[in-house]
Formats: sequence, C-alpha cells, structure tokens
Amino acid sequence: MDLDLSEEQQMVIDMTKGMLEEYSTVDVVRTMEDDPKGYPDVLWKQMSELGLNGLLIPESYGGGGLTLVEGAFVYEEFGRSMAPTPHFVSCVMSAGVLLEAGSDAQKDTWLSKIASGDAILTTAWLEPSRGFGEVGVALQAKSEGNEFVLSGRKQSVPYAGAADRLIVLARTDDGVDLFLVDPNAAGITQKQILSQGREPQFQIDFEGVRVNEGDRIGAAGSGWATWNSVMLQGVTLLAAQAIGGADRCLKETVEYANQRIQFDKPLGAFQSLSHYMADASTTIDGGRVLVHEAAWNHAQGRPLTRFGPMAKLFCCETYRETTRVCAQIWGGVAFTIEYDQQMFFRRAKQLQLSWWDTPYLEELIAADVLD
Amino acid sequence: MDLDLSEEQQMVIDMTKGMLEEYSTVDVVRTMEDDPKGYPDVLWKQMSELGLNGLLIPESYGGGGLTLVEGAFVYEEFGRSMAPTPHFVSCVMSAGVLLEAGSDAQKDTWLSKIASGDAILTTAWLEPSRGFGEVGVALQAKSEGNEFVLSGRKQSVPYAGAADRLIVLARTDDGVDLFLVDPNAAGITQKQILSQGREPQFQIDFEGVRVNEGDRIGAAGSGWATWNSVMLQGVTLLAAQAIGGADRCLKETVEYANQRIQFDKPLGAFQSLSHYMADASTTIDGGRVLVHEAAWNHAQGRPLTRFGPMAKLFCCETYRETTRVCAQIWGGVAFTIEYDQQMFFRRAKQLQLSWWDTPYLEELIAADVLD
Amino acid sequence: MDFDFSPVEQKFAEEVDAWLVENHDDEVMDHHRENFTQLADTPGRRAFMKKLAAKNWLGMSWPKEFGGQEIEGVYEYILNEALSKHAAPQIGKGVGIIGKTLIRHGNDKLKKEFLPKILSAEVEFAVGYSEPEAGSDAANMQLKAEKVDGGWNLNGQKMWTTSAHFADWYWVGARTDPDKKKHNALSLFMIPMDHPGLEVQSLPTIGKDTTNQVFFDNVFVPDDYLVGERGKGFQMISEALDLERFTMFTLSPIANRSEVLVDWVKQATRDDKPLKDDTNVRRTIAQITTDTAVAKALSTRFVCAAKSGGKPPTIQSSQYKLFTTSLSQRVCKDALDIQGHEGTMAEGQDDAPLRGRFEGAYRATMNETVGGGSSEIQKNIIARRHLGLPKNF
Amino acid sequence: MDFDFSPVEQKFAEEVDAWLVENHDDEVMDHHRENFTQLADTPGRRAFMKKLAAKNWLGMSWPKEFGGQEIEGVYEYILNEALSKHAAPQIGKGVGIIGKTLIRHGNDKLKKEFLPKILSAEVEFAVGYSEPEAGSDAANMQLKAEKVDGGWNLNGQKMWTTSAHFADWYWVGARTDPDKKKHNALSLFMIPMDHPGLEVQSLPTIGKDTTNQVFFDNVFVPDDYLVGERGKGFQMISEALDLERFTMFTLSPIANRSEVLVDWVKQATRDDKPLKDDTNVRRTIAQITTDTAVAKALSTRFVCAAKSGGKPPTIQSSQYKLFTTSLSQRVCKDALDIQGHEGTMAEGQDDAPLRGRFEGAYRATMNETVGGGSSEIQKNIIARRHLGLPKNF
Repeated sequence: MDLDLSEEQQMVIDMTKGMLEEYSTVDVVRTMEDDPKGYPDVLWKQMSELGLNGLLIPESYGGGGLTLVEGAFVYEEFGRSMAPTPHFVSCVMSAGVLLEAGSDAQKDTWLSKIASGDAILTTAWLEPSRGFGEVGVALQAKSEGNEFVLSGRKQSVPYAGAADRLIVLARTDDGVDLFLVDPNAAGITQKQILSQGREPQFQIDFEGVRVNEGDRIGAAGSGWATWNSVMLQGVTLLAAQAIGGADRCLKETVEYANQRIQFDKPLGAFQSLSHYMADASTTIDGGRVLVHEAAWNHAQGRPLTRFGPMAKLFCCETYRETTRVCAQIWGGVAFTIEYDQQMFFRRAKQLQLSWWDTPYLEELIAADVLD
Repeated sequence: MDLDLSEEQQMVIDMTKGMLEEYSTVDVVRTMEDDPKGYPDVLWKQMSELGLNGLLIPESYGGGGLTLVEGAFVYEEFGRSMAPTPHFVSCVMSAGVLLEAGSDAQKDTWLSKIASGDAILTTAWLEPSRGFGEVGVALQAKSEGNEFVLSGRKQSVPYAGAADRLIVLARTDDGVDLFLVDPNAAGITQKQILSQGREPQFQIDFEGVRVNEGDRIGAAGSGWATWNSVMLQGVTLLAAQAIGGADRCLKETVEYANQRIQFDKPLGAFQSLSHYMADASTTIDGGRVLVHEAAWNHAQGRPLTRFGPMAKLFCCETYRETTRVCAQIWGGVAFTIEYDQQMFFRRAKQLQLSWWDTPYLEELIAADVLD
Repeated sequence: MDFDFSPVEQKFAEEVDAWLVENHDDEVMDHHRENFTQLADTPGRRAFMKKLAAKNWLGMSWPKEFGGQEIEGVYEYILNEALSKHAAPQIGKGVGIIGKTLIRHGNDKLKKEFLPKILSAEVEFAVGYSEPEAGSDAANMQLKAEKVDGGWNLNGQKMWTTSAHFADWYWVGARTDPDKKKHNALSLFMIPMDHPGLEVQSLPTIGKDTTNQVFFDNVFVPDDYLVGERGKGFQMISEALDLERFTMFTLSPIANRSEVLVDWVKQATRDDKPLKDDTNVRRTIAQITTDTAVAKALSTRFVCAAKSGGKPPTIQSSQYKLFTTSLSQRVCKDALDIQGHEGTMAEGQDDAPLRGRFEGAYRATMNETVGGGSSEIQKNIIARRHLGLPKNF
Repeated sequence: MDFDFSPVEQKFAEEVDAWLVENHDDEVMDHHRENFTQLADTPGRRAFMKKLAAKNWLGMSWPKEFGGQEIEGVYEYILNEALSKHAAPQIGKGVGIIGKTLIRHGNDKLKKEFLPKILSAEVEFAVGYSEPEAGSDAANMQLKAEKVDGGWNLNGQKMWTTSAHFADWYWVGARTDPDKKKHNALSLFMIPMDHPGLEVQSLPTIGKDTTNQVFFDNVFVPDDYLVGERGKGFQMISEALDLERFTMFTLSPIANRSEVLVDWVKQATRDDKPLKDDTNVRRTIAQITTDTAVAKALSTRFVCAAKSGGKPPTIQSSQYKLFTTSLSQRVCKDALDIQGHEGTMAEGQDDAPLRGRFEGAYRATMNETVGGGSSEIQKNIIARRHLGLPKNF
C-alpha cells in the first residue's frame, strides 16, 4: 500500500502543469468564456504535442496508452487551470465510445485523428425535460432501408461548433443506439446556449437527418451499455477535475487569508474562518485519494460501478462547498468579475449538475449497494 | 402585529414554570427514567390542581378551555423541565380525539376525569415494521354482532402501565377506526420496552380482545381523519416542547462556556464555539415564533395542515442539532451520566423520531404545497 | 399576540399592492435583477420614485415639521416589502439613514436643501462607508479629510459604493483626526457626485449589475457640508442603523423565489413524469417552505421588537439577517439541483427553465452573507449581545 | 501507487482474520460495547490477550533486543483493524506508548520489570494525562509531584482514566516543578493501581461503559519509577503519540456499522414494502457508503505517510480523525432516522431493530468528536501546520 508516484507519472504531472501555466492562464480562460469555439488553437496544439489528447488512446492508434490514473493526474491539472478545451468530449467520451464499441473502420478513421488533435468529436446526449437515465434518450432514429432517420432535439452539447462529428444517443426499435453524425448534415441546426460555466454548449435540432447504418457504433441496441461504461470512466476524471479546481480555489484563499487584515489581524487568525478552510482541505485531500483509488481500481481491471459515482458525488460537492466558503472568506471582492473566485464558483456548480448529478449518482451507488 | 403576552398568558407561564421547578427537578426526572409508571403522583396532582391537565378541555367538562397558544407556552416549560407526565397522551391526544369525535356519553365519562387527572388515557397507534401513515394501521378489528374483536400488536404505547383506557387505532371493514379499550380486558398482554428517552413505553398484544360497538369513537371509518386532525394539534405542542428543551440545553451550555477555562480563556471566547451557540440561538428563537404562529393560527380557526408539520420538523431538528453542538462544547463531561446534557441529547432524538418523523412531516408539507 | 397586520396596516398593504399591480412596468420591475431591483438607477425608475412621492409614501415616519406624517415605521416596512415583492425600487438611503440623520444632526442649510428633495424623490444618494481596508471593520476608514480654510480637503478611496454611477450626492464617512482613537476620528460629509475631484470606477459583479470604487483627489467640501459634529461620524452611522429599524434586508424577494420555484415545479416534467412527484424534489420543497416560514417568523420577531419602541432590535435583526441570507443562497442552490442539467443554462437564455432565473440568482445571492455585515459579524453580535459570551477574537 | 496490501501484508491480514473467526467468543467480542471493545477489562478478555501474546502478535515492531521482531508498524495497524472489526480487545497502551517510551527513555529496572510482562500480556495499564483543568489543554496538568527523600509525593486528581477500574499499573503525568514554564514542568511516573493513596471513582457514561476519575492522596513514588528525565514529561508524551503512528482510532467499527445497517435495510420492510426501495433510505445509504469510502481513503493516506517513515503523519491523522469521527456520529443518526419510530427502542431490547444497536451507538459515539483531541483541536492543527494559517485563538 503506497501513494507514491512513478517517475513517469510525476513527469506527466509536471509537463501538464507547466504547459497549462503558460497556455491556460486566467486571461486565456476569461477570453474563452462564451466564445462559440471555446478553446485556443495554441493550447490545443500544445496538448496534442505533449500527447495529452491521446493519453488514454492505445499506442496502436498513436496514443499514449496510459491508464485512468494518469488521466486523473491530468484532469486535476485541467481543473486547477480551468483549461478551456474539448478534451473531455473528444478524447475521453468519444474516444472511449469508439474504443468500447466502434468497428475497426470507425476506430481507424477517428482514433488517431483524435489522439493527434486533428479531429474533434463531441457527444449529443441530453434532451429538454429529460433526465440522465436511459429513458431520457427520446430522440428518434427510424430505420429506413440501410439508413436511420434522426428527429428530435439535443441540449447542452459541448463544443459542437468545433466538432467534426457528433456521437448521438438515439432511440431505435432496438433500444438506445449511438450514431456518428456529421454536424453539417442536412436537417441539423445548431444554436449556442450560454452556460453557467461559460464553456460553449449547443442546442441541436435534428429534422429527418439521414445517417448510414454503417455509422451506428456497436451492435443494435448496445448503445446504452456502451455509454454507461464510458461514463463511469468519464466521471472519475471529472471528479479529479473538481479536486483540482477546489484545491486551487482553497490555496488562493489561504494566501489571501494570510495577507488580508481586518480588526488588526489576518483573516486566517479568525478561528471560524480558519476552521472553514481546515474542513475544506480535509475533504479535498480525502476526495483526491478516493479519485486515485477509483482510477487505480480501473487500471487493475476492477469495476468502477461504485467507485466512479462515489468519486464524482463527493468531489463535486467538495468543489461546490469549497467555492462557497472561500467566497465567504474573500468577502465582497469574490463577488466582482475582476477577481477569479467567481470563475471557480460558477464552474463548480455546473460540474456538479452536469454528467450525472447528485440524485442520479446517489441512485447508482444505492443500486450497487442494495440491489 | 405583536408578540406580546396577555396577563393571563404570562400567568400561565409563570405558574407552570414555578410549579415545575419545584416538582420536576432533574432528580425527579432521573428517578422516573425507565420507571414502569413513569410519573410522580405529586407532580401529576400539582398539574391537575393548577388546571394544566384540563388546559385545552372546554370549561363545560371542568377544563380551562384555553387555546393551543397557551398550550404551546405550557409545553415549552414541559420541554425545559423534561417533565415526566402522561399529559400528552392523555390530556392532548386522548382528550383531543374524544372532543373531535367522541359521543356525548364518551365525553361525559372521560373528559372531566382527564381534566381532573383522575383518569389517564393513552393511545395505541404504532405497530412493528409499519409507518406513521394510515396504511400503517394493520391491527385487525373484526365486527361480530355488536362487538369488535381486536387482534394484533401495538408498539411504543406511552404510559400504558398507568392507563385507565387505551384509544386503539384498528383496521375495520370501513377503514381505520378508534376504540376505547380497557387495558385489563381479556386477551391483552403488556410488556414494557425501554426507550431512548427513558419514558415508559409498552408493547401491547391483542388476542381476540372483545370491544363493544359503543366503544368505537366516531362514525365507522372516520378514525383516521379524527386522528390526523388531533395529531396536527399534538405536533404543534411537541414542537414547543422541543424548543423548551433546546433553550435550556443552550442556556446551560452558555453558562458553562463562560466559566470553563481552557488555554487561559473561557470556552465562549473561542470563535468557533461561540458561533455554534449563535446559530443554535437563532434557530431556537425562530422556531419558537414559528410554533406560536402555528398555534395562534389554530386559535383563529385557521388550518394547521402546513404550520403544524413545519413547526415539528424545524423545532425537532433544532433540538437535536442543539444537543449535538452543546455536547461538543461541554466536551467529555457531556458524556457522563452525572451531567444533565445527556438527558437532553437522548430526548431530542427520540422526540424527532416519534409522533411523525422527518420524512413523514416533509411529505405532509410537500403535499400541501404541491398537490 | 397577533400575527396579522392591524386592519389599518392591512388596508395600507393592500392599497400599495393594488397600486403596484396598476402601475406595473416591465422595465422598472424586473425580478431577474434580483437584489439590484431596489435601486432607482434609470430614468424610468426615478420617475417611478416620483410617483411614490406623489402618493406621499416617502418619509411617512418623519416628523410633520419636516414634511413627514409621523406615523409608525411599520408602514415603511410594509411599503418596502411590497415594493421588493414587485421587484420595484425601494425607499432607501434618502428617506432612511440620510434623511433621518439630517433631521437629528444636520444644520439648517442641509435640512432646507435636501429634506424637501428627498420627499419629492428629486435626489438619489450614494453612501460611502466601505473602503479596501474597512470592510467588516467599518470603523477603520482611512479616507483623509484635512481641515483647510473654509472647509475640508478629502483624499483617498471608497469601495463598494453601489449607487455611485447614477447618484446625485455622496454621503461619505472620512477620518478628520488621524491621531484620535479611531471611533472618535470619523466625520460625515455630503459631496455632489459630479465633483471634479471624484473618480468613479465601476466594479462589475457576477450579480450582473455593478458596484463601484470611488477615488478622491483633493475633493474640497465646504464647512456647511460637514454633517453634524466633527468626530461624531461613527456614532451617527451607528445611530442611523438603529433608526433604520424597518427598511432593512427584505424577505419578499426570497419568498418570491420560493413561490416561483414551486410554480415551476408544479408544471415541470422529467421523462414525461410530473417533476413534483419526485421524492427528492418533494423533500427539498418541504425544507425550503419550512425555512422560509422560519425566516418570516424571524422577521416578525424583529418587526415586533422595532414596533415596541424599546431598544433597537439589533439582536433580532442579526438573527434574521444571518438565517435569511443563508436560506436565500440555499434556495438558489436547491432550485438548480432540482432543475438538474437544465439548471446549467445561463440567466437570460430563452431555452433555460424560467429563463435561467435561478442560475442568475445563484450568482446574485453569493454576496448576501457578506454585504451589510457578514454572517460571522452577525454571529459575533448574537454571541456577545444576546448570549453574553466574551469577545471571541 | 498501490491500494492493496503487499502479498505478505495481505497474508498476515488473512491469517489474523481466520484466527479471530476460529477464536470467536461472544463474551470477549461484543459489538454492542462499541468503542469499549478495545479494552481487556475482564478475565476473559485478558485471557484473549494472552492468546495474542502466544501468537507473538504483541510488540511486533519493537527492537529485537527487547523481544520484538522489528517489523513494520503497518502490521500492528492490520492487526488492530482486524481486532476492532471483530470487536475484540486491541493491542493498546502497553505495547504502544508505554512500551515504546520505556524502550527509549526508561531506566533498566523499569525495562526489565515491564517490557517482558507487556509482551506476555500479563499487565494492563491505565493512562493518566487528562484532568478537570487539562482537557484539550493537555499541558495544563496540575497533579502535584513533590520531591521527597527517595522519591516523589503525588497529590491531586486525574480525569477520564478509562482503564483505572481494572488496570494493574498507572502511567501518570504530573507537575514536578510548579515554577517552570508549564511544558518543562511535567514528568511521567508509574504507580501500582492498588496503591493505598489512590482512590478510583467510576464515572458512568451514556456509552454504557464507564470511565474514571482518580484522586491522589500523598501517593509516594520511588525515584526508580520516574520515567526518563524529570521535566521531560510533555516531550515524551508528544513523542509517544508520534511513535504511535499506526494503532490510532480504527476505521473497522464504523465500516462495520455501515455494513450492519445495509444488511438490516436489505431485509427490512415497512408497511409490507421493502425498506430498501424507499428513495430517502437509498440516498442515505449512498451518502454513508461514499463518506465511508472517503474515511477509508483518509486512513490510507495517513498509513502510507506513516509507512514512508518521514515526519510523523500529524496532519494526515488529524484530517482522518476529524472526518471519521463526525461520519461515525452521522451514521448512527442516519440509522435511527431510517428506522423511524422503531429506532427509539433502547439498546438491548429484543424487539428493537438490531436489538437497538444504533440507539446505543448514537450515545456511544457522542464522545468521539471530543476524546483524543476534539474536532476543533484537529482543525486548529490542520489550519496551522497544513495550511500555514496563523494561531486562531
């Protein structure tokens, strides 16, 4: 039992941290807020060159073939730097779906391009007034000859404006299926919808969009199982992202609490405030190890069924609660656009509400424990 | 809009407080814990003489005919002194049921005796592995000629050992009905079960207990409606009781925090601890006004449907949380039997779990708001 | 004991409410502006304030000799709750702390110049107490006021002056005596907001609206515009807060948000099932409803204490502010949790539930537990003045 | 990075577990005694400790020259977690702080007299640090030790001496120099528990079991029984805590309670419906499961830090203790909430769910956030040593 990092792991962290400190500064993050494209080419290029985009993709497709453990290290840095990139939807979710269920042709066409950053894929999943569960997928895919015809609306599709392909969850006669769809196909209209976290999200309407049978990913009706298993990996990484954000938020607050004087004492000398920070640090340090344990279990070939949801549930609440108490410690300035606290404050809540929210995660855990 | 007390109300409070300080000292409360009878005759006699037992019973039956507002004042004192008495089951719930649905004969027989303290009635409601709702009432009452035959088990029946009659909730062909039953009737066996709050509670088995039709309270199938409407008044008084307990618990803790020195300062000078107490006092003072508003609304003839459950929900959580933080401030001594904190600590949790618990109260409120 | 308004109070409440419905105006009254609705910061809203003046609803509690009606402060409480319920601008600093302080301590010139204008809503004020180094520690103001011939010369900086970008006059606390113990070294001044020595810098907030910092570069203030006695500034500031018993942080906006949420839940569906049948949603609504009732109870408590006319309801308002502001934040968080992934759509987006009302409110309420005395300050007040505990820092 | 035990460690864990199953004894191992299970306070439990000794499981980490095996402390961690999981007495003060302190600082007489007895489980100790005026402020001990001819004369009182009513020897901190700065004025002594000058008064707790206060009336202690150097008591006490990296507050009892609760929920019904299908119950179980996993993660964190052999894992154990003790209380509260009105039946009642296990545990865990360094003390440690914040009181 040890929590030591291998040299390679330490290298991945240092390299990622260093690159992000240069290419994902707060100024960069701020200029990308609400931007329809949403990420700077130079940052994306750097990520590709350092192999971050291919991190979890097998070497046979030009990736790094590393495990979820290294992924967690990288995502903690993404969270810390609030890096504005389509990495999650493209290099984690889309690549994950293809690796899990894609045909050789689909994998050959896309995986190396995803790893090299030359292609960006995103996932079109959620729908208006529908939840995170399988029943939530209502967008129709009617089978006609060797084609499927897609009709319906998708919401909160990240980075769709920059995507070469959408992976669309749709309802067929066989259940839920996944389709590779060209965002420029006839019958598709996109509209950006601003979000709390200010990353680019799109509402996409499908009106009789024709998709070739060959663009279905996996066997008929296997879509939800594929999606669920990739989500378990995804939420583990998002939990790491939450820890990174919370950790930086707290560190900057501690620094401020040591400098800011009120009633002739630094804020940090007020016991209530210092105890808020002690509590936050405990949940952050505990959450981090929980994420690593989840990722490590996955790397050992053990199931993420319980660990993944537990990590997302705990770390996202930790992130949200940390931004709340930190805002309380900063006082008025946290409320201004000029200071950075508000950027964590908004992102923490959006992350908690996205990619499986609290009640959905709780039910996944309860089902694993009780049923 | 004013929260001033009338002279009569102030008198009720002073008189109750004074009597309890003399006849319901901590020593008295301690000796009554786990006692099968559970209350001291001298205290019960005092309560009768001061008219507390008849407080809510109409003057025509020898009661005081006062409103739930005065009832709330008295119950705050009961909570403060932890008074060990069957007042709630006899003078509130049983009297309330009889007033609401009893026949003239039933009222004539029992109400004046309840008011004078000469008779004690209690209610047999809850059952093993069953909840607080109407469906929870499973004990069978089979109609045979002009009799009902009761079979089943009741649990947590307070003060049954001292009761002249039980008011039993039972399931008939018409739904739920209430019956006046002699605890010494053939087929009844009682067994005391110790409880967290250490008030006497009994498990009662009914094996073919024959009850005369005339001992049914109210029209056939009207039992649950009667019970529910009396419960709404009951929980309002229990909310006041919770505030009384929490208030005393906090006051004694504040006193201790001013005397007890650690690191050369009184405990109250440690900001975290003082903030715990400031939060507790805010919920206690707010909860008290909420209880008064609920009781006052009832006195105005307005419904308690939402106010009663809100008061019980909030004040019982306030009481429980207050005993938790107070124990934290007292430190080790709160853990000893010798100190009184543990008495509040146990009673607060039992009160929260009894007579409608948190989920049941939340559902009552939600139904009133949403349905 | 009486939890209802008196018939007269009730009649007034209904009159105001009816009048506000009549005079509804989407531009003037916009719930999405959350806590900033109280400001008369546009021509439309200033015109609205003039209408209130015409109804004689400004300065109702003032002495008759200064144009008031000498009626109970509770009517100003009723008025402000109604105004904030309708997201209309509220009677604020002018009628409140500034007017009342001028009446008690102002010289005749200031009274003559400002009191009539306040009653006719012809003047809007900004209040300058906070500074970078004087946040929770209000008495620590550093803005320097040097005595010069015929007046005072002010240099330094103010922070968090909400209304500086539209107000006509500035009500400012400054240090007139650097040597004295800090509580006796402050004085109050009145300065035209367009004074060339004042530079207003806007500080945009995530509450969408903006606050300001104001820089003072040799701002000359004539002796006449020193309010009351030199060195009594801090006492006057504290006294004014005590006089302002009724028009503090209003409950209506929070109650309004709870109602808006409930109405939305009642008609919303998820996966074709009514959202209101979801157990988690029902629990949350029950808790919000209950806590809102407690907030109401705490406000009743301080209003009744204020009406009693005894000592200022400091403790009662601290408890009310502490509980209500944290509830206010909780309601916004819970609302987003109920909306799930759709809660992430930004305020103002047509496709967002309630056009993102709660996404915006989640940001707008972030400052409520800090502004106007942080929750920690309120707890210190409660611990010391109510519970009699020693100083804790 | 490795979250599994090494093969050898794993083998040992399994060996201990199998042995405990084999040697199960209802009288010795009773989960209903909650935190008091760790004490060898009955003949049966003392006999059990002798069995452990026979397995050579006592003093595994001690130097070979004193009968130890010089193996990693993690084995003592594995052993204690297994023992507490089975509600068996644990290797405690003797092998831990007392033995290790004697090895480093005891004179030869004390080493010869006590070390062998500790390894053979022939002696049980009580530890006397706390006093009425020395709770969180441990260095504030007032028990007076006067130098007299040939030894010391002790007068005063100790509080919270858990084992005083059954122990053989008393390990006591006393003030040997009233004048010196308090940290340099304390010394450690060993006293036979049956010393006529000692009066043990039992302090029953709502955790069902009892603790004690001990009064000292001219208790003479020969010079030989002063442990280590005079005036170095506080340093030795702190050092011992640092040496005791592995056998602190165990997680197994809390994990065990969560499992017991889950197993009960799985088979329980309410109104003829499976309780496990209740949404509120499911949420609660999910939260308990998750928080228990975090507690486990925090324990992994301090165990790994301890194994690393670097500086003592003070911060890691403070975070672990802070989080885990409050979780422990929360689990008991949640369990009672799940059981509803049936949760009010007292511990030991046959008709109560799980014979009232959680009613008892709700009381028994009340002290966990206080004893062994209160949550507030832990937060102070984290704030200062981990976050680098200034002293906060």
